[in-house]
Amino acid sequence: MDFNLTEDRQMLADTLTRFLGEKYPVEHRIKVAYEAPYHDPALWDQLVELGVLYALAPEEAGGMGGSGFDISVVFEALGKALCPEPVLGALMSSRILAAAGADQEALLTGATKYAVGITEIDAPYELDQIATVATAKGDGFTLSGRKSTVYGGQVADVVLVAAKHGDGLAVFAVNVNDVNVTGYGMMDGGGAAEVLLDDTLATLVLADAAAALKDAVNAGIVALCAEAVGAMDVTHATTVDYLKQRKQFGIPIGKFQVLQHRAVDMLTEIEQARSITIKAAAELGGVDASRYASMAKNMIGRAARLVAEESIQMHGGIAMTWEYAVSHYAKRLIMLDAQLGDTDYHLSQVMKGYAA
Amino acid sequence: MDFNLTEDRQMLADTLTRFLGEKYPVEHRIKVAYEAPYHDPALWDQLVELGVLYALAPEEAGGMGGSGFDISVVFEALGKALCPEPVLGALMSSRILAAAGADQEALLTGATKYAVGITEIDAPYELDQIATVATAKGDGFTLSGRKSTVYGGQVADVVLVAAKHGDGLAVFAVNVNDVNVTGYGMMDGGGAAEVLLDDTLATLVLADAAAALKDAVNAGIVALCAEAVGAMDVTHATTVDYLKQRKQFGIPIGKFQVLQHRAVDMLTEIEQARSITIKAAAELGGVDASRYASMAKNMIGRAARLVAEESIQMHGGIAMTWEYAVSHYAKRLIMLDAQLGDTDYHLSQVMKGYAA
Amino acid sequence: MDLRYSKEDLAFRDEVRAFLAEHLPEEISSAVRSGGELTKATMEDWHAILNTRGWLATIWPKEFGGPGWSPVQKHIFEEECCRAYAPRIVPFGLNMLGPVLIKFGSKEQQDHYLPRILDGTDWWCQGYSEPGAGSDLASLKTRAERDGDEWVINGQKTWTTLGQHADWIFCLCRTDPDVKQQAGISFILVDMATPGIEVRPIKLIEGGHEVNEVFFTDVRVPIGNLVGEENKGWTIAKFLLTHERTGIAGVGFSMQALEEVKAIARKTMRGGKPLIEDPLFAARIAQAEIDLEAMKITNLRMLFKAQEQGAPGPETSLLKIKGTVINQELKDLARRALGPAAAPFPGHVSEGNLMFGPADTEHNAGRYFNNRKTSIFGGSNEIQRNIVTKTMLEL
Amino acid sequence: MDLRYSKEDLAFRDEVRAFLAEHLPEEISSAVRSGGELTKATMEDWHAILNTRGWLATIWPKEFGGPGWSPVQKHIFEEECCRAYAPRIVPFGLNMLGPVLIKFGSKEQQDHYLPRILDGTDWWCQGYSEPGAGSDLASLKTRAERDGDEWVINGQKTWTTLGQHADWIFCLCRTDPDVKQQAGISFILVDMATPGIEVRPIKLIEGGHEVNEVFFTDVRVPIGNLVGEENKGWTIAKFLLTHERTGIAGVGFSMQALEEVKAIARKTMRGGKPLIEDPLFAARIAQAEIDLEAMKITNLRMLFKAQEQGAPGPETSLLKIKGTVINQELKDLARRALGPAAAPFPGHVSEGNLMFGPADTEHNAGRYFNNRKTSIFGGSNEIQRNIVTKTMLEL
Repeated sequence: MDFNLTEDRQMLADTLTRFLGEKYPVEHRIKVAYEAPYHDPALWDQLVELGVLYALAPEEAGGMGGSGFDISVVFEALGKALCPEPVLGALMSSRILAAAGADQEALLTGATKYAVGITEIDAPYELDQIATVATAKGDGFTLSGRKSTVYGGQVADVVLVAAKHGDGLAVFAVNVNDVNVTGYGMMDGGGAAEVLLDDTLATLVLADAAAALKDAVNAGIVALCAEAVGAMDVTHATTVDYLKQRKQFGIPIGKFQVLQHRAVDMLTEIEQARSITIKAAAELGGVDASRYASMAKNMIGRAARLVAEESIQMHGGIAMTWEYAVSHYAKRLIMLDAQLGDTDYHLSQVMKGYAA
Repeated sequence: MDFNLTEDRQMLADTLTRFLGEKYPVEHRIKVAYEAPYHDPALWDQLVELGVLYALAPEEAGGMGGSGFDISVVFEALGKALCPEPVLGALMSSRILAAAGADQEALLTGATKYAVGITEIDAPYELDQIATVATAKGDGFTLSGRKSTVYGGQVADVVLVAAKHGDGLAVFAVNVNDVNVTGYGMMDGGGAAEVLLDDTLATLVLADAAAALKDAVNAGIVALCAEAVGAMDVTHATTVDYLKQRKQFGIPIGKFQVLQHRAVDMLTEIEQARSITIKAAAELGGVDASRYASMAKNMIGRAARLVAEESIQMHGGIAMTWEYAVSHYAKRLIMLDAQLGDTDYHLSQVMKGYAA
Repeated sequence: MDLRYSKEDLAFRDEVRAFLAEHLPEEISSAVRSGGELTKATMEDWHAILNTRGWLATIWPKEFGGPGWSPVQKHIFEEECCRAYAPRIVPFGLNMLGPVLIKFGSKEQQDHYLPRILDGTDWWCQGYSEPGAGSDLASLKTRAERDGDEWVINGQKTWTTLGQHADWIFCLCRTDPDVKQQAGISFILVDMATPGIEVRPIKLIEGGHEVNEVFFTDVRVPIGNLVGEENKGWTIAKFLLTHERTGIAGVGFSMQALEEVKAIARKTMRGGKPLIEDPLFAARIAQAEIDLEAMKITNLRMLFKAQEQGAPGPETSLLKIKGTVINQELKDLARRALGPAAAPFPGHVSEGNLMFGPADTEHNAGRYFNNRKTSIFGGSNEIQRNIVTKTMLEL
Repeated sequence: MDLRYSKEDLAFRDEVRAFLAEHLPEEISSAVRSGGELTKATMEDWHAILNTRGWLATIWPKEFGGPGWSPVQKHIFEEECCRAYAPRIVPFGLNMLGPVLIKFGSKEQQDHYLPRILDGTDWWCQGYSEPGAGSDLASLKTRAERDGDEWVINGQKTWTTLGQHADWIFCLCRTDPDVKQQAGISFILVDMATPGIEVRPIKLIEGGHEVNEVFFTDVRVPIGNLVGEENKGWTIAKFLLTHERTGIAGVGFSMQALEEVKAIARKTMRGGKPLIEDPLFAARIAQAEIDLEAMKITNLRMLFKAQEQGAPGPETSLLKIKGTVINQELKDLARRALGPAAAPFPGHVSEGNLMFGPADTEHNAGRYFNNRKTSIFGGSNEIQRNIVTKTMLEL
């Protein structure tokens, strides 16, 4: 048993945190996250240069990491800085490409930006409800359907699309030049796209892709949970700091016992969220990966809502303003619940085992 | 719109509260509620003399009340005093007898004690799962099955039993001398009985009794909710009083803001519980009676748990003791959730309307 | 005990309902329904429609142009307006300054300002909060110094709602810096066109512009703009804080929100079925609906008490606390029901370019975030709990 | 980062598991499983079995008869004991007084008392709390006055767990009434057979007898029964409060409780189906299970930190707070799952007279009520939050 990071991972965490702290102050984040292209292309290049994408892929796929803990280290640092760069799509694509045994050098070097198209408006979280369908055409395939909130899709070069293929699911690569892509910014910053597939030409990446998709989703969940933990840490620290500085009726509001206890309860939930994220990271790739990913995403959903809402409330008006960083942390914490399965969806997944 | 009680009801409330306050101090309650026969026969007689049972029955059945507000006035007073007398069984029986057009003088005069046998161990809350079955035999009927937690059954003369009869439900009267009745005391004081029916002779009271049973249950729910409101009022007041008196670190613990705010939150939920109980009482007998009864029982279940648990916690050790009245109020508040449908059951009933 | 409206009240309800059906323009109610920000023109148009009917200054006495309604009638009017998705009446002139002038203003002030509020000549805003003085008004710092026939005002106000539209602002200013706390504060009316006033927008969490900072640099207003006595502004502030809190539970708005949640949950698919058939989500709705049904009665109970006793009691703090919690929960459910469809920034994706979920839900996430304010402003829920602690629990 | 036990730890776990399988008598584990009160004999028998193996004084150093385990080994041992439904070790002699004597006691005291704790000669209880001094030990009033070679003790202790079985009690007494607060308190050992001691049972909410009041009237004990320095008892009290808190999250007991909830929910019928198939109830279980899974890791993280740093930090307060909340929630679920079947008073209805639900659940409601104590004693959750506020948030 050892809860210390390996030296390599600790170094990655430190480097990334320092880098983002220096190059990416929150004012800059707020600026770039809400204006097209909804991220900072220069920063993206620098993150790639730092080796962030290599850290997310295993050696056999050309990377230098790829375990649950590699993922959580990277995303916790991204979460602390509220970074809207399209790393999630790269991570999930990388895992699918690895499962397919496909070359991913273009992804890892940042030469090609990948996004994943899984979510549909009527199947926001459930792989088995995907309606997008693949049809064989000549040597290749065409896809029809609609993929929603493709994160990073507003700047992607290639979208890996999950579609029905025969009795199962397969993954196809779609070049954004061949398809109707509408990019947009999001409530919590960063960008996504609607991808309208209408007999769109596509290349088969992986047939029988259900397991690989589930693994990519689980990896994405570990990433989102770690991102949330990083964002919650900053939000909580900022709130406690504010409690020390802000005075009301002549004394720092941090002297009010009600706010103290609520700050403690937030801390408790953050530590619990950190724990279950560690567990999900440890189990990623194993037989219980989905179970623990569901547990983690459920707990993160609850903790993140508590932290977001309580931080705003305990700040009073100031955290309701665009200028104050906490408002953006709060938005991210709330909105990530709807990525890759929300609180209730994942609770239901955990419950499924009980009836047996 | 008028939220004042009528003069008659106000008088009944005052009389009953004064009577119970004088004749039935909490020490006495604790004594009689946990020792066979798990109530105070002398007190029962006095309650009957005061006209409590008449207040629960409408004029056409020989009573002098019987509306939702009559019921809530009586049970709120009983709840304040934590009274374990078997009034609930009398109320529900009275409504069934009234629906059957049967004479109920013996019930109203207290000459015969009635209890209702609806609950079964595998059908604790759902009328449509009742397994007890009636078989015609000669001019009469026999019943087979098992009725559980028949409240007041430990001292009843007659049990009105709900049983399957043909395609529907019917109610039969069973004389306790004809049947295996095991009485016992309950965790929260008061008594109940297991009633084992094994080809037991029974008299048909009402065929096609589903509607009458539902009405009796709804009336019982109004009663339980009002009882809980009365008990919550006392529990909250006792707790606030304790906060004023008990000192820690040299100051009254009521000066700690955390306890203040929690006491306010309890008060808020109690007022909400009172409101929904008023609504359920107003709707009793009408087309929406079941809907509002379910709403009330759900909210009472949540509020009562909060009040019970917070009162114990805010008292510290003292409310964990048998000697201190709050422990008994807390037990009653918790245990009444399992009477006539618990929090989740009634939430589900409210949800049923949504799918349509 | 009788929860029903009287025959007269029912007749009044029908009258209001008929009026709204006939006179509330469809473009106004759809703007309200969509949940975006209303334009100044929309709000003014609606005020004018109500004013024509004599129903604009709902809480003013008849002799000043109010309809002379009982608390129950006011409640019914608000309920029906919510039901019809009418805009809220902008409260600063009508529900705040109006009653203040009626109680504390001079005859000249009443004669001059009240008609201009009614006919929409003057749009008022409120100058109470300051940076560093939120729930704690007594510590406010904006100074008004007397210089001959004028007040010279210096300082800063914040959270000035709809100040960007305002012609006038009523301010609490410190007129005697040497006395403590609440003493030494005066209530002064200021024309926003006076030199030295600068209004800066505050962008809110969801990107909207509804509040502002207002800066005062040597702003000179006539002595006669003082309302009530000099240094007695606190009396007016207190009057306003306890006045007219019957609508504070926001029941009508929560009923709108509940209706919306159900509508979204019927349209949204999860696991191949409408979300409303998902037991976990349905349970969340049901719990909120039960809380709201209870709140309806709690609200009526307080209203009845106010009507009987002539003034609302400290129980209104309970309405504020629970009312905002219920409303915020419902806004959370709407956002939660939409799932990823709530993600786009409002205006980015709409029926015009790409159909993305129900188009009338584009403001949903924004409204969830914006509504977090309701438990903060007007005395935060923490302040309300402090009030109940002192007044009702006597701790 | 590695969440797995080392090979050595796994081997140790297997050893413990095998020992329990062989030596934990079935009648003892069923008594634990049933949830009723254990008899003194049962607890003593189990202590003796562990002592034979050298596993009784799990936190004593080897030289005093402890097994010399690492924090992880102690954790594994506790985990396995819970898994096997072994009784908890009665902590007063073994986990409280033992470490105190080892750190603060004289050689004579160690030589005399420690072996008697191990072999069960002396059953100890704790004399800390007093009426009026619960979480606030500094205000305690029980006086010990020196009279020649004796202490003369007068006062009252309360919440003395299992005091009805005790041969000895260790007490905090005020030995200098003139100094403030924590100063002037001493730690004194008292033979319960001394004249002037009276033990009165306190009946608890569910009807059980596990705590007592202990009254001292001119109780005379030898001067040599003082542990450590006179007037420095507070140092010992603090040592005990922060010592050995690794098991404080109660994870093993919550795992038992979770297993029980699931078992009940599989047996209980609702709407014609097992309760565990009811989505609302299953959701309640799932949420508690997730919290517990997280708590397992939080617990291990704190354990790892304690092992690395040699002492548990203030984070253990978080374990206490959340650990008790989870455990209490699970006890609530068990009672809730039983529904009306939880109503009878324990002992009133059992398989002997009438089958009433699963017979092994008769203590369920009682345990729910009894367990409310866990968030009150040992420093209430409110006190724990105050501690975290000061130490971790520095507010």
